[in-house]
Amino acid sequence: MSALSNTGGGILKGMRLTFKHLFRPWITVQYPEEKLTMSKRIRGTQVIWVKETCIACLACARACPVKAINMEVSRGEDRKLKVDHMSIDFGLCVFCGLCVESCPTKTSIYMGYGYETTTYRCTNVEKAEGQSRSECRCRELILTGDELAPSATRVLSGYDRPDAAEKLAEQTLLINKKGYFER
Amino acid sequence: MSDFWVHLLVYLVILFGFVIVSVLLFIWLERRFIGRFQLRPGPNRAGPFGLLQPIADAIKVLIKEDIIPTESDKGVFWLAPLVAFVPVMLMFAAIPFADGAMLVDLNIGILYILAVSSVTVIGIFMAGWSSNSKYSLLGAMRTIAQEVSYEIPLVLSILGVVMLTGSLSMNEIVKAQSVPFVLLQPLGFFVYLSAAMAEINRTPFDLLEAESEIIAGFHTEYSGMKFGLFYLMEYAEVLAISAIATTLFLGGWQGPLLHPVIWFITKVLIIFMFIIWVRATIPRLRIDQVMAFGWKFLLPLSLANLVITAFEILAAPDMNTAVLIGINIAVMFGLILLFSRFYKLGGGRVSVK
Amino acid sequence: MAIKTESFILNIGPQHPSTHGVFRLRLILDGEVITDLEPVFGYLHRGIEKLAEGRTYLQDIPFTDRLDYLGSMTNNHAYVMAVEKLAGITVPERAEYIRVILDELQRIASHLAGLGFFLNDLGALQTPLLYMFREREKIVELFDMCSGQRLNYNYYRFGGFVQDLPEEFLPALKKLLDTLPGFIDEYEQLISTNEIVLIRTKGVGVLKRELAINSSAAGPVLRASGVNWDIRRNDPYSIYDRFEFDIPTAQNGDTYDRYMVRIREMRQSVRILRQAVKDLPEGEIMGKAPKLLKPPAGEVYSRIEGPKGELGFYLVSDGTDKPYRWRVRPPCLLNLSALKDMVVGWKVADLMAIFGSIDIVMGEVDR
Amino acid sequence: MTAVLDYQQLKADLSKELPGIEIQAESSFLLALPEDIHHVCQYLVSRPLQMDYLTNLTAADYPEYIEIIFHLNSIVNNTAMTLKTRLTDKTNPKMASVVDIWRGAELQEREIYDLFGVVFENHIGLKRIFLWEGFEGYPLRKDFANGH
Repeated sequence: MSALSNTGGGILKGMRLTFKHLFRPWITVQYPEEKLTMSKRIRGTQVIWVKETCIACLACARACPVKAINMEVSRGEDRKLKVDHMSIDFGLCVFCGLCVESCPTKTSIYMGYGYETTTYRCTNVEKAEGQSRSECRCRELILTGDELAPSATRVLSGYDRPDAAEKLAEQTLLINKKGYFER
Repeated sequence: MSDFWVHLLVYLVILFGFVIVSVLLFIWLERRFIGRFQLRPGPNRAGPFGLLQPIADAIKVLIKEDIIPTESDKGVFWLAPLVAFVPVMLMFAAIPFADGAMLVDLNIGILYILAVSSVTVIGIFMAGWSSNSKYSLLGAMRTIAQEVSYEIPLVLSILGVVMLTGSLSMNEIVKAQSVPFVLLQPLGFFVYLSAAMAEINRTPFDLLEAESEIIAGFHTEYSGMKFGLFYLMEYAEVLAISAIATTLFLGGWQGPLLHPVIWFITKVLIIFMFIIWVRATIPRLRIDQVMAFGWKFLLPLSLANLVITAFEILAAPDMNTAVLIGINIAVMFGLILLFSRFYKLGGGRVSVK
Repeated sequence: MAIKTESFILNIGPQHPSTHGVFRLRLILDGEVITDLEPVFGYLHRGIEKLAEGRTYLQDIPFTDRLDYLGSMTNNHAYVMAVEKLAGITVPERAEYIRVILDELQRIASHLAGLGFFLNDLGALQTPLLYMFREREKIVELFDMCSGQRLNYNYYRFGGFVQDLPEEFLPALKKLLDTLPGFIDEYEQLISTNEIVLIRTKGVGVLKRELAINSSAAGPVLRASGVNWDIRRNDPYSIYDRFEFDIPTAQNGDTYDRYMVRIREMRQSVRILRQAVKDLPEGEIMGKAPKLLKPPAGEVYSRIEGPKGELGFYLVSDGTDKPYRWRVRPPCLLNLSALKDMVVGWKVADLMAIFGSIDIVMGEVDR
Repeated sequence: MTAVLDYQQLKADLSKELPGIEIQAESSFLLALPEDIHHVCQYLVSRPLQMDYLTNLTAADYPEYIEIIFHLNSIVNNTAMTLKTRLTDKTNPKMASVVDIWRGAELQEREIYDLFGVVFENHIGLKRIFLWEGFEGYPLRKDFANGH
């Protein structure tokens, strides 16, 4: 091949390589039919709030860098703090996971395992006086109270929660894909 | 109705059907194969194996809004896709699908095809000029420079075949190929394929629509069915070039056992696959390198090919075919190696005050 | 008779397939030859430096992810290191090793993406890009495994990490390290000797050694011009002084050299990774760091060798929990300083090759 | 390891080389007057110091002054130093540009002009870099009002 350098030898080498790739299995995933198991620590597009264990300490609201968490607490008759209102604006949320890490109980707020939260359009727009279009909030993306609770579609992710991670399936890795490593 | 009109009507329908169907098939094949080269499956949603994808695309293109830029030269803008598309269709008139199975067996067949195919450039230039966009203009400028210069090696490489056959009729050329001319004219085939790929703007000569540089070149401003016509034209051109290469060099419809039409289509597909393969592998050249490759490399090679062919015909008309094939292939490799050592690309940086 | 010609202005971008984001180049062309050029920035300016001043040190980590979004791990590292220096936090041994592992993986991933886009700009369809993204995908999956996301990792913390590596991480990494050099060989087969790549890149867009230093170029761009300058070697941070590796340099400073330096750098990264995986100790992952960090008043400039070059953070603390001044030294922006000298006189097609070989990410250029 | 220069030594050298300039040596940086900065930089970039690599050029807004910070490196000697200057006139801050010494200063000076409003004299094309022409105010100054 060296005699052919600068004469098309390099091109031929490259063409041989692409020809070899013709017989390798493809690496892309046919998404809606075929789904990968995500990482156990996935920071999906959900944040799950467990009302029962929450001690209303506001640590998550304070940790949030974009102030997406809106939590109002008051002191009840038994001198205990209770949550009056809890809402998270997923139009603002950057899914950084700082709220999950800051939680002192380690059982009250979780990242979600799900990542399919697309909606087609935003029908309810919350617009205050004098706000521009880009500043207004989409109400469908603001989840309040019980909407934040875990459910069948809102599975807890193992992000900073090792006990939740144990319940999740192994992540699929391209590197373990069968029939892929022979070169 | 006379036989002439029946013949004309039948073949017009067959031709149009053949071209449209195979262009759709080609689009599917190309996307599918490029996908496989790139480790992905390619279009696989519409219909079995994604076979209906080009039809879905065609419907989408048809019902799209037709945008005409306000500052454009509207008449020319309108006319350009037609001027580019019609000559490509005309080219198929003289291509034999089987023995004599063609619209007209012109006795100047190959000359006619070359003449008609050159008109496409005007359509492309009209599109680039009338769009009133700088990207389109750059693309059109590149096209003119490229297509005009590659016409010469293209014609010269075909001349070798014509000399061997002694006829310009496409059907006669096929009949004369007891041995496919690719073996007798390997150099001619190489020059023809290179020049033809430049003529139809396939990688690595796809400068006029270099996506990473000038967006889409001459059809940046086109949309809807006008864009569809350009798209169709490109693939029809590929089909035409593959068909001509098959006819001139690969023995056309000739072949044992199977029906001639099947042989013809198989050979066309082989050439097309090769073009896809090249497209999947290599990057594109720069405009001055394309010009240098045409003028400094392909042109001398095609001239050399002409001289060698003439010499073989005159000096050794009765030589054993097998020996001749050996000599020709050796000469091809020798010349390519020699020329690639000699020619300099030059160009590069231009000093700007 | 002289032909009367006129030069014209061509706007490349802000929306263009090969400006790698929203970047605008105002070209003055004489035919196809570029006679003048003016880069226009700011289409992706989000004011991250101002935003960061209004948040606590910890809350700024997600913002660093969004600078060079193809190199979030190294961004995290640079920022976290600056704050650790400012507050005097020590990092445990194991965490330092993991930082080196993640940094080098990120370097490979970033180079793969950069080279893929560069070849795409040269016009090689998407074939090399997809081959390179295949390997990048494997690395990104590793990052996903330990940090939970694929692009904005937000994994480093002051003093260590959020969580320890999952147990599946190391076997997968070892498997990757076994095969990665083979795949790099394949890229070289496809590209390094390809005649068309050679004539498109050799001698194109030369950045001379003096100009490279003078214009504060960094990383592979600087090293391709023949300057042996790598923060990992010249000003070792973390535990880079413990590993054996070479600093690849090239002499011509042209587009091909910048490509070649990146390829060789990937091989060196594999070398570092092998050593780091072998020596990785057990132990703590998080050093002692207060929950609400209040560094003493003062200032710090700390830098690392990111995939694109020297990535520095200049922080000023006034003793509160929020930084007083938060500044990134953006290698991508400074690599563009000499763009005009590299490009003028070349053709539009070369502009894309040169621009692609600088490998910029707009998130960091505009911030 | 990059060696940081001894600022006291540097101060002594500088006052010998460039008599009549006022210079202060702190523990971690060298402080010069804005009028002298061009001369000082010219000395630093020449032999024997050869601070040929301008790593980082930035500014910080303090209540009394705007501070311009130069982080310099010498590629040849592998040394580093920090040079600072303070612009006390906050309504109309200006100083000499160092683009003729380091080309790398071009974009960073434009950035400082854009975000702090410091005018660099003799700069080759001083205009806003990230924000649009006609933007009011200088965002990275502490008195700039913003939503957060």
